[in-house]
Amino acid sequence: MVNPLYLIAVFLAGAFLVPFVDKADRRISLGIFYLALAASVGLSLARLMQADFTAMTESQVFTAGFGAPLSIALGFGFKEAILLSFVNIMGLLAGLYLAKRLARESVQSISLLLLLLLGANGLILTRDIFNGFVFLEILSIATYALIGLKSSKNAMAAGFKYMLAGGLASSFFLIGIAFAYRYTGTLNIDTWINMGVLMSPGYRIALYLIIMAIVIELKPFPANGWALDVYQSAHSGIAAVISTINTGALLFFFYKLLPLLPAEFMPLLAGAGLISFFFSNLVALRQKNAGRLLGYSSTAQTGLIIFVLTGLSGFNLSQSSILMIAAGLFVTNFFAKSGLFWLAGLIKKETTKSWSVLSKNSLLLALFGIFILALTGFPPFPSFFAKVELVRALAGNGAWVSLSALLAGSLLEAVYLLRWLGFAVKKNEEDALIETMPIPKLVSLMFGTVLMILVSLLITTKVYHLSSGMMYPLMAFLAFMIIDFLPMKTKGFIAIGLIAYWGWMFFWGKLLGIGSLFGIILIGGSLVQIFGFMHYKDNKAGLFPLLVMLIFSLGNLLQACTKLEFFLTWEFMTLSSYLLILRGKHAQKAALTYILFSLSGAYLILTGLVLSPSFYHKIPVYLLSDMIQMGLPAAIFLGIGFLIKLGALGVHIWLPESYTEAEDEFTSIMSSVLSKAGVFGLLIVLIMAKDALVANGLITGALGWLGALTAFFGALMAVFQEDVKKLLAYSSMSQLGYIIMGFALMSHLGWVSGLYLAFNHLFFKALIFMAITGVILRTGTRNMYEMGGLIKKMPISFISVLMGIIAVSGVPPLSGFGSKWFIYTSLIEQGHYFQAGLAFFASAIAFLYLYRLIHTVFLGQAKPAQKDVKEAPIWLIIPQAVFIMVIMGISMFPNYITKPISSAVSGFITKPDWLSWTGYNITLASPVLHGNWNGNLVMMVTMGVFGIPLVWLLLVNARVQKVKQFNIVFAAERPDKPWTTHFAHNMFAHYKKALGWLITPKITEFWNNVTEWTHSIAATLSYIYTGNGQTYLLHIFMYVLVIFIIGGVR
Amino acid sequence: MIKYLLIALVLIGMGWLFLPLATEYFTPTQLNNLAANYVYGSAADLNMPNAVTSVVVTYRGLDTLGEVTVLFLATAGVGFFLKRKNSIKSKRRHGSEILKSGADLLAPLIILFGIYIFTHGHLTPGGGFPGGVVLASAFLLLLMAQEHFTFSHSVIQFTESLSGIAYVFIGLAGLLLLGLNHFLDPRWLNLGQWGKLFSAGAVPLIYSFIGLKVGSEMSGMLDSLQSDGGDE
Amino acid sequence: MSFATKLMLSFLSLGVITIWGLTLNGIVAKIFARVQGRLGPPFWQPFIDIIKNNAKRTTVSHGIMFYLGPVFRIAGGIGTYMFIPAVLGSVMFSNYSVSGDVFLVMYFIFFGQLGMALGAGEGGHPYSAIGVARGLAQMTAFEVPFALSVISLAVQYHTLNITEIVMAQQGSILNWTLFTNPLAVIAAMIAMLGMTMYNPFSVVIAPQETPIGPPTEYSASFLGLLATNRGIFNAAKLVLFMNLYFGGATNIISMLVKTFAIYMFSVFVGVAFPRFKTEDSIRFFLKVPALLGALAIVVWLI
Amino acid sequence: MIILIHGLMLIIIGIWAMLTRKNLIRIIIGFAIVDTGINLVLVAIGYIKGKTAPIINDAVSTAQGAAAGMQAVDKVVDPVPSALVLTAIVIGLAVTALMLAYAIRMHKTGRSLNIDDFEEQKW
Amino acid sequence: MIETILTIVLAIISLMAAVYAVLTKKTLNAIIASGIISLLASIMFLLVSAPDVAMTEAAIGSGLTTVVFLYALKHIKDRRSTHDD
Repeated sequence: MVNPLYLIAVFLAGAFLVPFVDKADRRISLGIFYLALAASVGLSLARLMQADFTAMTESQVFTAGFGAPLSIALGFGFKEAILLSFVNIMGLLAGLYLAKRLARESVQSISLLLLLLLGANGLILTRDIFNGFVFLEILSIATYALIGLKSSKNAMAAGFKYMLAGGLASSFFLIGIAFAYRYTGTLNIDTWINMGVLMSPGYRIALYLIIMAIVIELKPFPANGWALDVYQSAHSGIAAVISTINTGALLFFFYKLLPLLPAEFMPLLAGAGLISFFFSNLVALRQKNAGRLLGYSSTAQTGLIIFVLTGLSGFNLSQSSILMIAAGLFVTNFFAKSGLFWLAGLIKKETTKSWSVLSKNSLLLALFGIFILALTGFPPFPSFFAKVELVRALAGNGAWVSLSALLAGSLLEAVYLLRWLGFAVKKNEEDALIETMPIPKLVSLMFGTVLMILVSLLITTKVYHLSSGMMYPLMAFLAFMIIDFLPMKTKGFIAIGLIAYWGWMFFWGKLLGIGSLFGIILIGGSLVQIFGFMHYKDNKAGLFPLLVMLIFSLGNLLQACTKLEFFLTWEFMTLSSYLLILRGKHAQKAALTYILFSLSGAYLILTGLVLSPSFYHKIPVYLLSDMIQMGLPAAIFLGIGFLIKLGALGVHIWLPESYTEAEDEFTSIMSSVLSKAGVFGLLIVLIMAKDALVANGLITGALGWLGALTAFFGALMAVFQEDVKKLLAYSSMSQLGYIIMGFALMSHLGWVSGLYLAFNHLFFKALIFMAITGVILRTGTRNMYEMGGLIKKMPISFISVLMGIIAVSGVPPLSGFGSKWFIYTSLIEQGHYFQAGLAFFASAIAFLYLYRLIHTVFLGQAKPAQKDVKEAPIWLIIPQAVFIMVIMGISMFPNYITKPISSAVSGFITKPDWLSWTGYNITLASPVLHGNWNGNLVMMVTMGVFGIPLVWLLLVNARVQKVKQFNIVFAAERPDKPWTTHFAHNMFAHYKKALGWLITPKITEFWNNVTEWTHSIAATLSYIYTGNGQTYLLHIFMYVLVIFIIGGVR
Repeated sequence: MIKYLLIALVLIGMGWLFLPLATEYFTPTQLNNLAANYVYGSAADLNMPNAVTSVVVTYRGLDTLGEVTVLFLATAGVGFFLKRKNSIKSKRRHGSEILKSGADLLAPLIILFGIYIFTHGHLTPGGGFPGGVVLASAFLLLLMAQEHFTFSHSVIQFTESLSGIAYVFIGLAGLLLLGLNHFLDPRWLNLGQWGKLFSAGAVPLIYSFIGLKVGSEMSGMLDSLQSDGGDE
Repeated sequence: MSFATKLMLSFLSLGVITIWGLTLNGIVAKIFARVQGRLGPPFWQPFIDIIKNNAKRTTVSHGIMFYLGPVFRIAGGIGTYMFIPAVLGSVMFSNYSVSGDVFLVMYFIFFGQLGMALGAGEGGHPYSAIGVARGLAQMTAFEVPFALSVISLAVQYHTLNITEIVMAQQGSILNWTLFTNPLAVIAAMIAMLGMTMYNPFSVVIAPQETPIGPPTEYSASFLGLLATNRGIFNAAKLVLFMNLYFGGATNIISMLVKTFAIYMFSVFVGVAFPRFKTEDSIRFFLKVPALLGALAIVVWLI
Repeated sequence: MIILIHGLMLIIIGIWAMLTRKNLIRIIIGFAIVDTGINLVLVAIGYIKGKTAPIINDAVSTAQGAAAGMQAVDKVVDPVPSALVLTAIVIGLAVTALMLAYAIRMHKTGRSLNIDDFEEQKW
Repeated sequence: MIETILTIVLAIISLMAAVYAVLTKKTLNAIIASGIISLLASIMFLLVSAPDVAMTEAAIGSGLTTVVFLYALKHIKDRRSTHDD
């Protein structure tokens, strides 16, 4: 066994030696410094490699040749070894980061850094409370001194405040130790633990003082003003050390002391941790200074870990799984936070907004993104798994208050972190390139990042045993990152080939029932649309990795067998789609809204998954769904989560914005494919909660009305849009409303209609979006009134849109009518007459926006600005052609799609006898409703009645004379300005007069108010941080006393 | 106003928090188990009359190592703050003639006394820390008395570094010579005769290095403090 | 029955309805003229117009969609008719109604309108777009009472199949929907006023009344097709209403009489009322008739 | 007992100074007083009435080793608090010195010793 | 008995010194008062049979700490006189 004392000796000898040899040359002292750091890393890793980790006591080392209570014992077990490896590696990286600074500073700084590490190492190793105090002091004093590395007034003030707080904490600690010794007669933690908890009030106060001292050192809200100042003004290298090494050592010490405490302390500490987590994140919302923001985030994370360590003890959870959760959170924060501090030091920008300089440096931007996403808790980073497990523990034990605080806090955290990411992505012309990039700093950053990713992957595969298939999205992402330098078309074909192969190998013929349907939608639908991206000449860096990751995760939704796999994949999907939206030129705000709603949805889904019965089987989720039935609460959580993804009314705010601002080709995928993931989820929930939902009825009723209202308001809002993408976005929302309506019926016909519409929506919406993408590409605008008369320039796009709108509106003979027919008949059949009425109204309104779409863009007067517009590139035409063919096909031969859907649905709800197919005729002969639809015959008749007049016209009208654009008579003159004669802007003004009152943005207002209120609460709360050191002291005292009184420790 | 009210409340609250500690107090009549073991072991195992020293240097030697480190840290910190580059010596006031000659006379005596204190730490009260401070006080005296007294930084640093390293190595010697659990075990040297200067194993050696280290650290700290912080 | 026979019979049926539709238009024009104190054209005037228009040799086109607009229009008219069984029990007049139910008809009505709107749109004349915008807006509104009324029928008759609806109304005049479900009929008839675009809901065609706009853009055989369609389309809608609300027809005579009567209803209302603004007509449709339609459903639920 | 209470009172007085004085040096003095108080408390805890210092006299110790230890156990006070206090005193000095160094630097950069003048970072 | 009385007297003096240190206007006096507190404390340590602690407290607590305080004060005074206003 590696003796931990070597670690101590290495640091000490290094620290003592350095000032001495420095007389000769600074290079020697730096050499010793790095040697010591490397040795410490080696020692801790060597310990980690040893396999003799057995019981706790057996990995203890004593000093002075005496046994435990007499001498000081050091524990160097598995936990210590891991933590020390991290801490010492971080020490090395921090030393590297500070290399330049240390070469310039006086020699003491080198010793100080070594001793800081000594303190941290000792604090982690020691099993003696007073020895812990000594190492704590070493750690703190070294930190205090190193804060002085930056000699600005603010850094000084911050350091002093830190000293006051730290000094106070050590005073509490010492008093506590004194009395604890008085009651127990020992200082050894293990002996002490074995003694059990004494019942004397004095003893409890002593324990309370000890634990509060550590808690204060861990910077809990609101007694942490001093810490924030330090994070804000200390040298970024030191701030990184404080937030990683110091916090890590203290947390571990805190963890060591926990067994000493009486059980009543636990909820107190847990509450304190959770409050710290939630409120730090809340106050951080309005923080503009990057360093301080990181400080808030740091304290929040620490609070959460405190909560995990203490709050879960009451539940039926093994100690190791609690530790695993804490470790997951810690490790992520450890690397990501240090990375962020280092980045801050590298780019030297104070406000978060000015981080837009990163947009010019893709490497740093990528690192920044990784850190932010890791902190937010996205897979594959350990914090993701930790949060999943945490939610599982909380929800599984009905700790609803804690759970909501946790999730709300996480959401707030996501707000400010991702907003920051948005700032960084935003291109700002004024920003200069970051020129000076010291190699050591960069090396630390890179190495830290690589390490974080490695650790993440290690945890993902070793601890959570995820099948390799589940990591395909990530692998695909990395693979495409590597080949990202290739030209677009090459990458595109590789992507198509890869996905096609993957689909063929893993999905074709292997999926059953609804799985195969969604396989076609999710994989097939996106496969075709990849062509659309290939028209770009420039090498759109980062696009394909994310796109491929998205498609793989969509496919994996169908492969997921366990709850964890499902949620992991779901988060991969959310993540990649968020980043893809963020690629849009002005998409920062929209992407933020998107990810916030998505995350809220994801949290609800997670909660719902926890509540639902476990599905640890080796069969994909969708197949299992019929075998397992979940209760209503789980179904409600899951349902709301998926409805957010669908953009149902009330939570639709993200939808128009992000659809509009995302890159045009991607909007097409979002609308046609990505939204179907939500459809898939919703359907799964309905299947799995079928029994409960059918028994209740109220919920599905409400769901149906929600769908109807979504359909209606979506359509109505689409009518009044000037922005073509926004119009289509609202149209998508409306269409999804119909799907919800169909599903809510909980009948065979209803689900068939929902699924059928899902299919149709994929084809026609992708078709329209692809065509419109071409239009936007060529015209350079999204405002419809700036276009006009494009039919002559872009005839193929026109045909696509024409086909599309006929299909969307439900006009026979195209397949859109089929979906309308299914919806209405299923609604009426189930007696939802008024929903059917509202749906009818909505689909009538659809004509308004569809006409507007095609008229203002393609018809009417052409604009001179678009005189030289060409047809869309072939790459955009290819998917359109495919989709047109598909639409024509399923319109002519609807059986090929309706029958499989029906048989898939009949796996869950038996097909009623009265629904039958004869030839291409679908007959409905239910006792309450008869009806039929023969798509094939309708097509034939329509072609006939269309063909005959056409032939006639061609015969009698042989010599038709083409006329120019302005050959019309308007107000008794020939117009010559297209914009006066193109009726486009505010086209439905009269409609607005009649029904505009319905779309006053009440919901948007509501969400704005929520945002505003949160921000003003944050502002009010932040006023406790007056900046005065004495006030902070007062806070600490009050914090200690208030918890004392609330907890009734006496 | 509210602030003062709060402060008053905090003070009362702290008193209230401490109250049980005082009221529950009773003077014990017997040593607890651990202390008894220490006192017994001091004589039986370590051959050391001063039980406090045996606790400080041997049983809880790691604490003391840490303590020395803390002091080193403080010195380094103070030096780091106050002796930035291009520090200029501030003018010191002349010490009076009496002080000068007194200092010249006393300083060696004081140093000798200091050495006595830390070498006899295992026998009598005192030890490395007071001894070191006494050494530093001689230095202080010289500093005050003589205008141009500059104690060589190299000497201070040399002593400081070397004694520190020596301390660590003595500790390691225990580890290497006696085994895994014997860091800072003084028994690798002969325990010697009861009550003699060279007894109790390496304890006098350790305490001497502690004394030297504390003395040089304190001197260094005083030196940094008296020098002007160096204006930028 | 062979495909060819059916085709022949459908052509015959179409011929009958075309002639009847054009005649009705002629009669109505005459009535309007008389009410307004004019002599008016003869009732065969539409026929003359059509022949004349088709005989013209020159015309202008603004582009392919402009060209196809009238084709869409008349295809919509013919198609609508083709999907409705005009006379119960008659093979000839059953057309291709097996293709679908009443929803198919309701949606196919849009086919022609949409195509026409697109064709007119390509003409580049702002008034066509304005007219379309108004027409569509008004359409969304009158569809609501109409749809509710049809749903009410579905509740009442348990079917969406037109033939079945007609059959359910046989036996006595009291079995007509007009008497069994008067609320639905009122709602639907008001909706029909909007559909036919006579007063008070004629603001849609207002842009066409000035001597510019689509009618002047379209000339010759285009106009001929449009005029033919006016006959067919009107008649088709009348037949639909007859089937749904007035007991249908068991023979061709009753079909002619009933459609004439229904047409006259809208004409007389049109003559008697002034014109609504678009937003007013929207509000109107969404208030009284929609409420009546809803009531019709509620009544049948109870 | 008296020393224990005295120590606790000193701690509270020190806290009072830390919370009310505006001058940095005075705050540090408050801190030093708290330290002294803690030391008193610690030593008081180790005291056993009527016992001597934990130094085994020559008188008892002529017999080597174990016997002397056995006898001494009943006669001396607890050496552990003393050992702890030794450490605490040194650490207290270290912290005080560093605080003072901070104060000096702050006075240099901020031209003030008033803690209220160092409130630039807040919220 | 005599020890108890002595302890009480010392304690009272020490508390008075502490209050004085808090309340006095002059920083120098406060420093000296705190030195006195330490000195009194070291006497008390002697009274409770802790000579090691007493020596250390006398040397470090009351001696060195006070010196360090005084140096710091001198620094600040120097600066005031040079830079001041």
